[in-house]
Amino acid sequence: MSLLLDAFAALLLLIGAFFYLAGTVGLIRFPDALSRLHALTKADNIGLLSICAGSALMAGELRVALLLLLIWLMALFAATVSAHLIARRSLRDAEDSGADAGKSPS
Amino acid sequence: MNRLSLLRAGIVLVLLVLVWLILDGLDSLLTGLVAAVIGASLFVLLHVPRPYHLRIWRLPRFVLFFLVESVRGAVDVAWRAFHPALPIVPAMIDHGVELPAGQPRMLLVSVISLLPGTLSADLDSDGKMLKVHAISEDPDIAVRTLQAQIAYLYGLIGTPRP
Amino acid sequence: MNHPEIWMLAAAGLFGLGLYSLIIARHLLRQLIAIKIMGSAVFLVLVVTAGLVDGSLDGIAQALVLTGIVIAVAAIAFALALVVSLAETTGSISLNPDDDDGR
Amino acid sequence: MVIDVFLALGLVVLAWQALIGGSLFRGIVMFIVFGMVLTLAWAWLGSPDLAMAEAAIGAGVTGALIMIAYWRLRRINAVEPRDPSPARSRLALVIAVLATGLVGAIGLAAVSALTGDATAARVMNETLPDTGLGNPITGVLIVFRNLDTLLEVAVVLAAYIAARAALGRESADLPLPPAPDTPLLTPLVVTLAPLTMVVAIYLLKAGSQYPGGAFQASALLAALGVLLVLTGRVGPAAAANWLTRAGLVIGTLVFCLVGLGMLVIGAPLLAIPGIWAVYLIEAAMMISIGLTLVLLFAGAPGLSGKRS
Repeated sequence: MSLLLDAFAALLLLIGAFFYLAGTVGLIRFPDALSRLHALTKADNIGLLSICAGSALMAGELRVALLLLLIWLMALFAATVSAHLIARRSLRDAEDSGADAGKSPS
Repeated sequence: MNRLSLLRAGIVLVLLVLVWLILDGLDSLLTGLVAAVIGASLFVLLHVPRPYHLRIWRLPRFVLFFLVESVRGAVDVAWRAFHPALPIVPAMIDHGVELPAGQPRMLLVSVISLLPGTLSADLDSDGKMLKVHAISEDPDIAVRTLQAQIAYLYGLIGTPRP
Repeated sequence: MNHPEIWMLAAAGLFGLGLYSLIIARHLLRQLIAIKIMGSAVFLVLVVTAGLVDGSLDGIAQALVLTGIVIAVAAIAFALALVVSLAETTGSISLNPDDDDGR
Repeated sequence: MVIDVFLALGLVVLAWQALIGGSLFRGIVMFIVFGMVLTLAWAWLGSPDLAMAEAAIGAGVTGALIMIAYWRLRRINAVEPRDPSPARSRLALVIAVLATGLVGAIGLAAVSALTGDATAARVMNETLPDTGLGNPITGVLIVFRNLDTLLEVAVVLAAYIAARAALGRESADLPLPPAPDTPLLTPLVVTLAPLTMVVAIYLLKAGSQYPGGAFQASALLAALGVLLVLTGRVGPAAAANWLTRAGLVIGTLVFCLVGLGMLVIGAPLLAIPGIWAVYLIEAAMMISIGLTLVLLFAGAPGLSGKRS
């Protein structure tokens, strides 16, 4: 039973690591600032969720699990708001300089 | 301060005590109460009264929607990142915002970035038009679905469908 | 802490980089960043040389460095106020503006 | 071993990126990233207290202060200095290499001379339980070496007074960037402010037994203040009211009063009468340092309810 739980926790940690890797690969490969933000927000959100869930399973204590949930929610909040502010800034900078960032050729 | 604001401050107080319990356990509840009271008074000082409120019994439905969609979003973006041909077609769409100012609108702007293929790029100063950056097909439907879910969560419409 | 030598080398590198930049940089903000990084190198040396006591890091060294971090931010804040006021009165962000067009 | 090398090398590369070449703005961003990696390094070396202080003060508050100064300098429109000549760099290179060698040699010699016989720290660890504290760092700061800490609070206050004097009366308050006009900010502030407050008080309380304490808590309060100033919820005021003045000095004042009070009842100067005094002093320090940092960021003598 405990072995099964540990295996499940380890699996969650691995999944989390995979999504962080995917987010970073996207950050490097995607063509412009706005597309890169897609990779960072979405992949890292689920990456952190899996890692928090895995750690909570390993801790096996309700308080620690709730603490990890709180950490995830705060990180989520910070990530989405800052992604929005960065996207906004890069969009307005692009407008100011006359170029169009992150737009498909219309 | 009207009764709704008072009720809200009370809810914030309870939530903050809960946060304290998560952080510190039961050891020094009195300090926690003092901290929560200070935090709640900060809320009273800063908050702007709003005419709507979150329907707590509708929260599980929203959380489920959010979890499923954000996992889909992450898988989608991971697939695109690892795909040799890098299949992303960036596009910018404008989308009208029907949600009122405050929490519902903040929720829309934050959560839209976690759904598959959409990212909130800019909200104009009166909050009526949201620029959404998309890397996949049908971003309109995603925004509309999310708006309906949030409106339902806050009791602004009677059904969670657009 | 199994490999204090690695951290000592890193601290030496940080100190050298900071000093180099402090000498060559003209922009006062860059020079302040250089001083901050040299300070961080010194903090690393302090904590790592103190080493482990009964299995955990030396508490006295940690407390001193904690004090140092707070003093450093106060000093930087004061220095930034000086830089801004210098720029307001002389219109220059360098200590030796005469060099600027000395080519 | 791998992680040690990775973190140490990362620090050196980031310092290089922050200091040499590239635009100044990029340098500042790299410096903030350097602070974050240094945070990881402290945590890895086994000091969560230093990690927290570095994240909040070293990277966070210092980064915010340098950024706002950068923005103000751009607005003043002063002459940006040019890059130096290579002749000067060569001499600098020699000096820097010598300094690197010196620090490295001293550091390696010190490490090889380590006997693990740190008497002071051992004595401290043995007497710590008598104070009722569980966190040795708080023990050193408030009980064993509290004269240092008292002087530190005084130095922070002095730095604030000196900064105000440097800015002079005519520039009573410095410009601030306009608050971003996004409707997102009010809900953000309303959500984060109460939570930050509770976490700051928790850090203060936890600091007696676990990592945390007045400095980390004050940095959180300062971060909250910076957020309120940047979003326009709190604005600079031309003069400090009595509340602001009281907040600035309360840390030094309470520390001195407790310390001198011990003389009156016949105990040694700055002896700490009990754990309640530790909490009292730490709370006062948290308020003073947090407020000082916010005022230094706002660049004004006081704060008012709302920015016009």
